[in-house]
Amino acid sequence: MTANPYRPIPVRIEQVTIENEARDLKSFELSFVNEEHRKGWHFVPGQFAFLSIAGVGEAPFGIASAPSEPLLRFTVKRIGTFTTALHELDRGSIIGLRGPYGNSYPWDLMTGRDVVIVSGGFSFTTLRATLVHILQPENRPGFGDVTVIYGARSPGELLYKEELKELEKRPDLRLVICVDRLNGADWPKTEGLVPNVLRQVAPAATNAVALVCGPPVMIRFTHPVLKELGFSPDRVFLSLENRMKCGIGKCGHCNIGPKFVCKDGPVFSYQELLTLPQEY
Amino acid sequence: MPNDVTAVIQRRARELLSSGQVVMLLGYRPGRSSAQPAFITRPEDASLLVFDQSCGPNLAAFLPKVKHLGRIGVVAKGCDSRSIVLLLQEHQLRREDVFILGVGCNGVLQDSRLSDSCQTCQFPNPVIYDELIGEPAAASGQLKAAGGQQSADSGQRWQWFKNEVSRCIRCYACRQVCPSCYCPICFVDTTMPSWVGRTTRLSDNMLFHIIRALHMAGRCVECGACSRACPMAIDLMSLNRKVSQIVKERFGHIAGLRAEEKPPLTVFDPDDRQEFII
Amino acid sequence: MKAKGERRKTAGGMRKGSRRSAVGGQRKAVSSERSAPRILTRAEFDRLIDELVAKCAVYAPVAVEETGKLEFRRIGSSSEVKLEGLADVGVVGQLGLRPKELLFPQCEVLFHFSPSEPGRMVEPEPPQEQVLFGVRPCDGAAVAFLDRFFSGRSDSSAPSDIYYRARRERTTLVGLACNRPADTCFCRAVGGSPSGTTGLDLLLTDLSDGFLAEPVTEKGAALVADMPVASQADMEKKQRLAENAGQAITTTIDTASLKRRLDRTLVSEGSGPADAVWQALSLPCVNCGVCTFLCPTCRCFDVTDEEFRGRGRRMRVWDSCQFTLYSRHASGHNPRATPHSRFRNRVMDKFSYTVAMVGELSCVGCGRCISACPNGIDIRETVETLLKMLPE
Amino acid sequence: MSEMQEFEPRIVAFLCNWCSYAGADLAGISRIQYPPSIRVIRVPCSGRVDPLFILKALQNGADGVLVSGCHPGDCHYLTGNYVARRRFAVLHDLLEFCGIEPGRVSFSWVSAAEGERFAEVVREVTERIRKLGPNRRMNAE
Repeated sequence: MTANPYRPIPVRIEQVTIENEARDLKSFELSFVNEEHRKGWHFVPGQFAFLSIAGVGEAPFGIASAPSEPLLRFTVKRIGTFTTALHELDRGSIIGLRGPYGNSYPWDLMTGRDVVIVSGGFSFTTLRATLVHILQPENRPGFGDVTVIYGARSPGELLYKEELKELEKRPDLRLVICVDRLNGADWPKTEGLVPNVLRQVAPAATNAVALVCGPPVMIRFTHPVLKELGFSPDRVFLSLENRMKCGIGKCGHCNIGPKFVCKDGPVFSYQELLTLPQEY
Repeated sequence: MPNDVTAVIQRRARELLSSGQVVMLLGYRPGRSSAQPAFITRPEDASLLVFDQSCGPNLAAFLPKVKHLGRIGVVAKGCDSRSIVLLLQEHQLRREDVFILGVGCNGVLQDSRLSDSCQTCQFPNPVIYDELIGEPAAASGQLKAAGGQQSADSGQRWQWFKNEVSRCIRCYACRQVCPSCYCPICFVDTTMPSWVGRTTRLSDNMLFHIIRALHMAGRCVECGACSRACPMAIDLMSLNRKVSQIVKERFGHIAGLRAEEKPPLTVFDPDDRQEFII
Repeated sequence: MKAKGERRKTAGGMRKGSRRSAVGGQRKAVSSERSAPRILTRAEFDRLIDELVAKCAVYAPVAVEETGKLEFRRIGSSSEVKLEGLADVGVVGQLGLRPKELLFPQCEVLFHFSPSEPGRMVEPEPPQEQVLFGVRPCDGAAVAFLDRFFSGRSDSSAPSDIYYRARRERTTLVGLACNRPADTCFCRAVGGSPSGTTGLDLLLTDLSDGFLAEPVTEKGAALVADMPVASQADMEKKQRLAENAGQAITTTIDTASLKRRLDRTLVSEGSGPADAVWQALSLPCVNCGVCTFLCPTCRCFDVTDEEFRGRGRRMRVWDSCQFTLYSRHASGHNPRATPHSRFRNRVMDKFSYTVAMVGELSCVGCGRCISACPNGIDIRETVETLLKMLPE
Repeated sequence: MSEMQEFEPRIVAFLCNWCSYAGADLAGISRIQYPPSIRVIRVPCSGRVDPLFILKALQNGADGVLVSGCHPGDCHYLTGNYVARRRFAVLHDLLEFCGIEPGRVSFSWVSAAEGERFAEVVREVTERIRKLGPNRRMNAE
């Protein structure tokens, strides 16, 4: 009997962290209830998984933790039926997990190259996983310069604030955190929209790979800037998040032309997206 | 050989488009299987238009979607014109948005039989128009008691209702073709909360059909578009006729007759009958 | 006289090869010694059905009173089956139950659960054996498409759909060749045939004084193994019927050219002239779900949970790309917000996307979407216009 | 039969904030006895009650629904209950047409001063539904 791809495995919520001032973003750190599930779980930063609450439903989320971290982390915005129910759960609750699904960021291509991470809002999750993975002492030498531009609307809306403050001190990372409006806050230091900040920071495009994840409007204005900076379409990678129901290329919802975001994505090169309808 | 009405519609469409009085002429063109809505924007395409008994779709349903283009000329049968009145009553359309080419209607054929809704039609002629094309049609419709299903026994009515709605596959064709269903988000599509389950089990189907019928109260012109669109041949017309009858008997209102009237469920009379209240 | 699964027309980039199902190990192609066509009289046919009814679920076309149409219903005896003249009407299950629903039900339970026992999800009982009689060759071809779509892919990113497979492995499809195709039929234009055997286990042809039964798989051969072998005259009669039926379908579509033209529009969306073509074509479309729900190859589903008094189930329910809700994110952003982009998605799926995905067109030419469209949209006309308006 | 006698209906009651809810309150304060069958949902006005709420309650396991608001002319928002009355009238007649048992859904006007009347309405509605038995037609199961 083949395993049922629709069957979630049980995980326990070990830690819940409120991430923003609006209190609609929470991080859930999960552990596996069964040891064999933990052993069988392998993923690469950039992949996603479905969280599942029996009686409520399922929804896909990017994995925000790196493979080296002991707990699986998902950062979830309260926006629909499922996320509202999830936000009501406390430590100790058992929920379901399906995955990991999708491709990942292009690790082969990134190896030996500079990495530029551009992210806005709460889509920073899989890019956090990517960053943590790159910064692992055993992994860091494999990459060139690492530049991260991460923006949110206001200081209170930035994810993983304490962690970011620590990362800012690292010499082997250029981390620019920006907000649309500082409103008198003393942190972060930069005010401005992500595409504009990217233009000012101007990371070198030669031998670099850019990873972009953010709301549709940020993506639209980031492309031209990357192009200006000299990034060719095959060096720009986007993580997309179309509506999806199954994660395994059957339910149809997440198609962009003949591609499914769940199995052919969620990461697409800009070059590939140019050959697909603009349905993301 | 185009019939007279078709010839006049073609000529007027050409004139209205050439003179710029309308930007689009919404009419019918023959399809391989049945007449299709036609969206004519060039005078030379006016010759595609036809009018005959296969012209079923209620074109008023398209008006809110194309009115942004400019003034629309529209071919309207009796029921279609009542839908236009309804849209005017509900401020979905302004009178100057449309130029109405009214046509008397002898009923729409479905599978070469007179469509169910047309068998009880009381308004075969347009109630509002800028021009009447052809001769008015004779009202031949017999007023059918709302639903031949009105058995005295609640259990039998239940069996009938259950049997009808249990066939529903929730394709929402009835909703999509209905000029009165213009809500940007239908109650079945809300997710917070999700009022109606996505399944086709009986209780979800019942919820959908009862609320759909209720939303038609005082708003259904009995054009029968929903009934003809239904791939499962659900007797939607009986439900529609019933709500129309309730509204007529209780509030003295007939849908889509006068643009200045208010929709009956948005107003009240202090003396409305309330025998059903404890 | 070996009955072969015919090859479907290939479009650009399409993989050639047998359409033998990738799902279900039981459906082995029939061996040559068992492939001889047989003859069934009506009495023998009735006996076969009654034998099967005693063993498993049997579905066959039945005239339904409320709708006045033929649909598949579970039958309890051969006397309920309407076979006389059946080969002369259009596709069965135009309304009502269609073969697709017996393999991919509109609502299907994935798991039962109880919220008091989080983490415990129980799969439903496996489906029972079923035999479908009177399946049209177009619907057989559609099942073969679904087999491929729902089967696992080699890259393992898309595992096999075990729910579909479970039903498919327990299903026998007995086809009935169309002697008189309806005027909405166009199977030949998309690589099928009114007497095609793709996806079927056994094909019957109504010879008016009996049925010719051609085994396609071992499963099908087993049903008629004890029937007399057909004569040369029977075979010739069948051949004539098949040729006449084939000639009745005159629509042709250059599917390879169509796919090339469609693929060119992918990049110019939003601004290019193709967008205007799609907008014009989609004007009469009201984005209801009739065409997709009736389509034998449309297979999209939503997953939904329900809970009632301490018992719950996770179900999958058909969904349609024509609905706004289909692609709308929880945030409200909708990648296919416009009606014409949804209309386009459906046509592209049929003639381009699934060719890229699994190597096959997903239009089998059954014509249900034509006869059921409330606004008379005819996919043949749509395709004709696209071939005319889009550059090669 | 004994099952029928023991059947204790679950009734969802949509009570308007200004009259019927206060009426229920008064019934409680006055220690007037009435069956413990109702589950109250307070709404700002009977005009807030969408027929969808009523049907959803029945689908989700209620055996009956009671909607109660201010007497005509007494609406806190002047005309909310008049408009609601039209809506309920259509719902009432349509449910009857569809064969949903008469009495599953009831409507009443109860003012803030009518504690005894509120208890009486609940008694009457409960009795009706007890006679009808459990709601099976509109039930999700």
